[in-house]
Amino acid sequence: MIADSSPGALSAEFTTVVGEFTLEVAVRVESGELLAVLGPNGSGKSTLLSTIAGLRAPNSGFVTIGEQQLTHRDPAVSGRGIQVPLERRRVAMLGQQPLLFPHLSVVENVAFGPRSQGVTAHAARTAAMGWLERVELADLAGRRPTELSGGQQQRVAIARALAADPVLLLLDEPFAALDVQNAQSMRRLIADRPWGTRIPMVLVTHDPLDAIVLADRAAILHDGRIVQHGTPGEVFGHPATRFVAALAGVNLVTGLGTIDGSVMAEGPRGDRLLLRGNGGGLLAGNAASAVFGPGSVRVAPAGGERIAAVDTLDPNRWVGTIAQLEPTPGGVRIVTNEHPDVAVDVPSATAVTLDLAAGSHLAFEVPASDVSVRSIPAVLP
Amino acid sequence: MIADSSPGALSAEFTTVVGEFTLEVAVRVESGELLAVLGPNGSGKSTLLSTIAGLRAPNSGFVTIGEQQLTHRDPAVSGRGIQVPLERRRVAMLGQQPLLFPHLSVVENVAFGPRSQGVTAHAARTAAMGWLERVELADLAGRRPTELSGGQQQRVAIARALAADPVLLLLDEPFAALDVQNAQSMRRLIADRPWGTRIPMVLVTHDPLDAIVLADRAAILHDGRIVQHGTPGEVFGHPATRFVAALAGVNLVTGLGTIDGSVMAEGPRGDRLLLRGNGGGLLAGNAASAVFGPGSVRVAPAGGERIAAVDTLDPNRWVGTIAQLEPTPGGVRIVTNEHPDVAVDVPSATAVTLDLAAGSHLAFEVPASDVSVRSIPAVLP
Amino acid sequence: MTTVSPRETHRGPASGPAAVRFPLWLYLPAGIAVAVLVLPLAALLLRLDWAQVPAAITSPAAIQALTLSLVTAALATATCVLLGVPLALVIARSSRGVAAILRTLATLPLVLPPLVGGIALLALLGRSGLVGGALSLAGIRIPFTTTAVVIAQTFVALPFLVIAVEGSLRSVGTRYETVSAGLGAGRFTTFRRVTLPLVAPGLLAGTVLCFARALGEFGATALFAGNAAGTTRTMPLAIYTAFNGAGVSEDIAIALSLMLILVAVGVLLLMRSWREDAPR
Amino acid sequence: MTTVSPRETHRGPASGPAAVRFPLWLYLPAGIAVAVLVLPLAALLLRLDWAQVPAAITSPAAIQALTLSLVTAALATATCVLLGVPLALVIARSSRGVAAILRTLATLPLVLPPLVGGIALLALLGRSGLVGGALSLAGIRIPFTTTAVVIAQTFVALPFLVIAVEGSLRSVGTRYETVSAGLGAGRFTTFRRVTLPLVAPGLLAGTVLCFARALGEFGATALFAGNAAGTTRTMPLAIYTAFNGAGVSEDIAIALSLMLILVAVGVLLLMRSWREDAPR
Amino acid sequence: AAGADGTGTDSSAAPTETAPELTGELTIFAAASLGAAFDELAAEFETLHPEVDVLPISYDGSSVLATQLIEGAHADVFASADEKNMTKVVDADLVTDSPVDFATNVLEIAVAPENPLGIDSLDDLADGATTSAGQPAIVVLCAPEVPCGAAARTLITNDGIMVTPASEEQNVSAVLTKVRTGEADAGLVYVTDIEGASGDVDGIEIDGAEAATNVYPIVSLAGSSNASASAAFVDFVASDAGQRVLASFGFGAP
Ligand SMILES: Nc1ncnc2c1ncn2[C@@H]1O[C@H](COP(=O)(O)OP(=O)(O)OP(=O)(O)O)[C@@H](O)[C@H]1O
Ligand SMILES: Nc1ncnc2c1ncn2[C@@H]1O[C@H](COP(=O)(O)OP(=O)(O)OP(=O)(O)O)[C@@H](O)[C@H]1O
Ligand SMILES: [Mg+2]
Ligand SMILES: [Mg+2]
Repeated sequence: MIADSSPGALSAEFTTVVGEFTLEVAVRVESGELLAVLGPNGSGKSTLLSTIAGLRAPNSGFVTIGEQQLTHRDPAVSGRGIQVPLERRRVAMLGQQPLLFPHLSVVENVAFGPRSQGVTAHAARTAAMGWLERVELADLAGRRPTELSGGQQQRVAIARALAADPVLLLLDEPFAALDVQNAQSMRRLIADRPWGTRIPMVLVTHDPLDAIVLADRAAILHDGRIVQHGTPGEVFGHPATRFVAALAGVNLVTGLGTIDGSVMAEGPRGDRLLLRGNGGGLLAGNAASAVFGPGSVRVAPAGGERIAAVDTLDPNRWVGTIAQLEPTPGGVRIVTNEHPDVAVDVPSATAVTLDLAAGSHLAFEVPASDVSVRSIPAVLP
Repeated sequence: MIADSSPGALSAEFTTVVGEFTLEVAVRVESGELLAVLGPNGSGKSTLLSTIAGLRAPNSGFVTIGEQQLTHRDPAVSGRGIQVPLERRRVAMLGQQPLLFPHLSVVENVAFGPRSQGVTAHAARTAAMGWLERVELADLAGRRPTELSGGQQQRVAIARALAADPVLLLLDEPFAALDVQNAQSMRRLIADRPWGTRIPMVLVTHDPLDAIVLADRAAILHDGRIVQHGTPGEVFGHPATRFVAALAGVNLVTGLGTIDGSVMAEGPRGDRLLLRGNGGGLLAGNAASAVFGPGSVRVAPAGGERIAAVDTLDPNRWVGTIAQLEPTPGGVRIVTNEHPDVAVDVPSATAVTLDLAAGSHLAFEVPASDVSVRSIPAVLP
Repeated sequence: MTTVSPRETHRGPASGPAAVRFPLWLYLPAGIAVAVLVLPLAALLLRLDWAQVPAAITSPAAIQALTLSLVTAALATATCVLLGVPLALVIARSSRGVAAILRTLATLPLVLPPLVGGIALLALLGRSGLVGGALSLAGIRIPFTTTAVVIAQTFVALPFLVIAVEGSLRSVGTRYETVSAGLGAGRFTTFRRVTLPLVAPGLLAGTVLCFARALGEFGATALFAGNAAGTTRTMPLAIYTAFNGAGVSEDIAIALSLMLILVAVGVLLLMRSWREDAPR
Repeated sequence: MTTVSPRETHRGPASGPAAVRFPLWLYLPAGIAVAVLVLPLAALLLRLDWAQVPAAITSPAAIQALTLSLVTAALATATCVLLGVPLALVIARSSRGVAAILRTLATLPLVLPPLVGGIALLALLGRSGLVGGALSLAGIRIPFTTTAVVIAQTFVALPFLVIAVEGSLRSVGTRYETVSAGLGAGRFTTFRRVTLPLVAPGLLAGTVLCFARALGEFGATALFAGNAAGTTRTMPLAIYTAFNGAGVSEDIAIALSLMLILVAVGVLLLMRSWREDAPR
Repeated sequence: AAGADGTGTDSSAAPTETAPELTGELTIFAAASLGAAFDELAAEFETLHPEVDVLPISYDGSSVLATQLIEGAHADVFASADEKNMTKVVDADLVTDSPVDFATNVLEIAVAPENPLGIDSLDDLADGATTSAGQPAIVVLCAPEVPCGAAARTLITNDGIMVTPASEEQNVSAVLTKVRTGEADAGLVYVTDIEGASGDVDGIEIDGAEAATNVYPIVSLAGSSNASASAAFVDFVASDAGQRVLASFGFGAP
């Protein structure tokens, strides 16, 4: 038995086949590091976590924590390899549903892990109360899980997971079923990391902002493979593909570099868009991209001054007619006929003031400071 | 039996007591009109809909559609009044869970209402296919509900509700359990109103943007009473109370009117804020309020030029240090030490560019066009 | 903190979802339970003089009794479904107190020694019985007819159906029924097109138990329906007769039992889809 | 489109949640079901010569039989729980095919006429039986002992426990067990602290049915355990003896049945919290 | 059919011995211990009266049959294994004539084939006695409430011994089963049961067994729809021919 206070990094490299789906990944997460995994539905995020957690055995590959092999399977060898059973793995996994034991009180739930590992009832309870204080729920210790809100339940679930002293923390969309307020408080908890920085963590999320705010690194999973990987800033500041751009909720405009270091793009109807911003290394005439958030765009009524966009090649300004209006959780999203790939978000108050409707004619402006431009390498997915 | 093509307006006025909670409301919704009902958890939104739907009998009051009494109860009269049974009400109610019949296919689910009302199997199926086309799910007609995503299920549920030819449509947070994409497509469906404009509709939601984009009128429920009521523009453009402002996700800054028609407010540390904008009727020295969205504020690094805010009474500009950073579904929310009541949202790309952290010193600016100012009536809740 | 040393690992499963495993020693009591259920039957078969079996089970009397058993058990099961589903619905939708009382009433025939059940049925429907008196004036005689067999089987099997269906109704709840009513479906349409299909698994389980119990019913039948070949001599009575009869060996009784068991297994396996829908 | 005319309205309920109503005419079959369950017992009570009751139920023999019944039924129920819960777990966690076979085996004693069950138990545990032969060489005799009564009751009551608990295990699923293992709980800890508490309602229901069946068991007991006062004469055997007795009237048998029923109702109502947790 | 039977009955009053006019069906309730014998009696009766169809006989415990008759079971003839249950039926006004005793039965000791323990008298079964094999015999008796049990007590009392049975069985078959399966070393059953066990058990005669002779009464029932045939059957059972059949199964004469 190895006993130390820092179990070590997660290192996993495996292939898992589920039905017709194949997941083939290699990840490494250091102690104290949080890796955010993003990807569309069905891309294999949950399969990734299940394999690491030991709920599912891979077809080949390994999972190790520090020096310790949790799973090892070599299809060339006829034996079945190593598959440490769940109860010996000490891998904490938290899904969308808190799954608190309904027959136990909150504090009994949290004390469950220590108790199961042989700690005395008193010590387990004391430890549990400590964890409940860290998640700010000590005053609800005596309640039944059904008497808590969904957000409180999820906080208790994380306290329970951590009280079991895991060597690895896996979080599978822990915010997805929570309302905005509760999701907020869970995010704050994960950002604070009351469990210290001893263990590697993996967070599956649909929301790139979770990655930006909470994670040290982000990996984008698509169809069972990691397609982009880096710090959240790298990944979302300069999405390599339209898919990541869409995921990041930013506009990725591709076009050609101009002499003055702008990116010149063209809409489907021939309306041009000239974008200037941070970054560089653009070569005139070469493929280049510009990235900016839909919320960075300022909107004003275009009034009567209808000007053909092609004529006024003012950088970072354009006009358009509203093709579609969609409510978004943070405002209304405008899509224009001229540039259907460029989404513009306006806050609700502005939307009311502007009296937006399909067909409205608007002027748009995005500050150069909010745009990031770069040249595009020759081959891209 | 009255048979016409427009059953008429919903008119309801009742008191319902549930345990220690009392709901006391009066609402009227015209044919084709959509009333959005907003309010915090436990404010009585679901109780309101249940009483109208007939799932719950009020203690007193009535519910009518056009000429038709659905519920009538006068506590002074010892009899039990009128309570039309559910199956005769023809009130379609859609909750967070689609509750599709698991043993029936999608098209059988949608055909259930017409079939139950005596339409032939063939005609019911044809009608059901028509509705499925309107919700763009005709190609999934033969599937079982479990084979659909949550969003698709909810669309089928609305098709099923509408296929039953209801006299009233009640929607209780139909988006709450959906992911962003599915919620979006449901919103578009409700906005399109493929069922025409014949019947009154009530939509319970937590999201003021639903009210702004989808509703003709909005009512704010608080503790069993309607505290504000009007067009969504009125209600959210000029929230009467801080509660509604918080709900609308806008900043409500209260202070005193100045001679030049601005609102002068003061933070807890004495930092002043001068806001100018649309609206008016301000009297110098009288209570006044300004409203603007957290997303309307532009953010820039304040750099070294640290200027005491009190000294630079530039309207609509201020500086502050970050007290707290919270991820929001649409970006990162900044709260400053100087004006903790004023939230500022920045999009993710900007957040990455600015390299935000607690303690960062920032300059803020909100365009006057995005601010609405008004004087405050003497008494307010 | 402890981590796992290699010696503690074990040979894992093939790739795929790892099953949650229960303590392995639970296989011991589980095995004993299977033994308790199966060994007596196995011992019976071992003791059997197989030479007698073909004649015993192909005798017209045996086939007559088996046919009667299957017909009456099927009728009793149908009756139980027709009566028991509504009762289960009433119990499931009643207030706690009423439900507890009705549920206890529904459990009573289980406690009753079958003989007493027979006496009770005679007390009700016999010639001098509560209702039977009036019936016999009207020229209707129930005891000692095939009808009586069905009634006796219904009496002892009904609790199984009620309890299984009630549990299923409770776990389904009333949400879908509310939706159905909201779509304009009348009460019967809701019952037929929503409630019944949703409780189908519980109903099937209850039907299986009910049929098994009706098929095995002996005590109440013997007293209330009598033991007349072709009319009331069901398989269990034929077995009893064979066993009690002077001059015949126990083997015929056992051979007949074997026949009954095989038919029952066949029927139960036919209804095998039972519960397959439920999660594992 | 149609709206509702006033004449179609009805007097509504008092304020409060409107119950989903089922077709009212279902009260008719439900009422018949209650009648089927209750009327025979009522007829029995009406027929009873109440003058004989006090003497019958206070006789030392009756009290001895009742005590023996309660003790053996409780022991059999405990045995069923100890053996049946693990078997239910194995069935619930087995693959479809294995589960179907085990479930069918568990249902068999229901089909078996109790008399045949008794013969089967003798074939297994009797002095010349499969296992009994070896036991008797070791000086252990099972028939004619209270142990035999408990074994006979266990044999007939075990299916009830297994079927109820298995259903409950399936509906709970394995999610909580996975969570427990993830928290480091060993298999037995998971079983004891998670699985068992979660299936408590089903376990209670199964225990109630099991106890009721054990209490009413007659046929297998009579044959396998015999009928010796104080050792193997349980209440159902006492009732049967009274009924068959020369010189005594049927009334004593009925009075004893009444006593058994009252005790059973008492026990069932004591376990009344049964299923109260489930949604209405 | 009933009318036809009625006319048949009327016209058959005068002729005696052969009574070829007997027709119709005959339903018989008989005690379980009469099983094999009554099947043969019925067959012979049908040969004598080809127009009469004896339906399959219902055999059960006498008390069960008596209860069923009182509750309205239809039968033409009732043959009881004891007088007690016959009295119940008579008291219920279900008979026309008085019952006729048609057979007797006495107890024997049933032991395993070849009598391995060498039991040869009741004394070997007494408390404290050891058999020639050196161990006490396990004894089962019928419960004292049922006829075979009452008879067994009488013989034991007469013998002046005490016997503590391992079990007081509900009926003879149960006693027989216990001996046959080897559960019990000895049991007191009727001699006819031993005859019927076809070698599975041996019988040991008991001295003074006649002191507890069991008498079988038979009666023609009042509700009979075929009174002449049922009377004829009762007569046939009591006749010499009937008695020969009964004797062949071990029954004694009344
Ligand atoms: N039991 C199964 N049988 C067959 N295919 C399966 C099974 N479970 C999952 N899959 C497939 O495996 C793929 C990966 O599923 P997984 O649940 O890992 O995706 P995910 O990224 O977690 O998706 P989500 O965002 O919806 O949670 C999907 O294509 C899915 O269809
Ligand atoms: N069965 C009940 N017994 C007692 N009080 C109840 C019951 N159901 C609801 N309440 C109370 O009634 C009030 C209104 O509940 P309601 O469900 O209408 O609120 P809501 O506005 O729909 O809330 P939410 O946003 O959470 O859906 C709450 O204070 C709640 O506590
Ligand atoms: Mg997933
Ligand atoms: Mg609600």
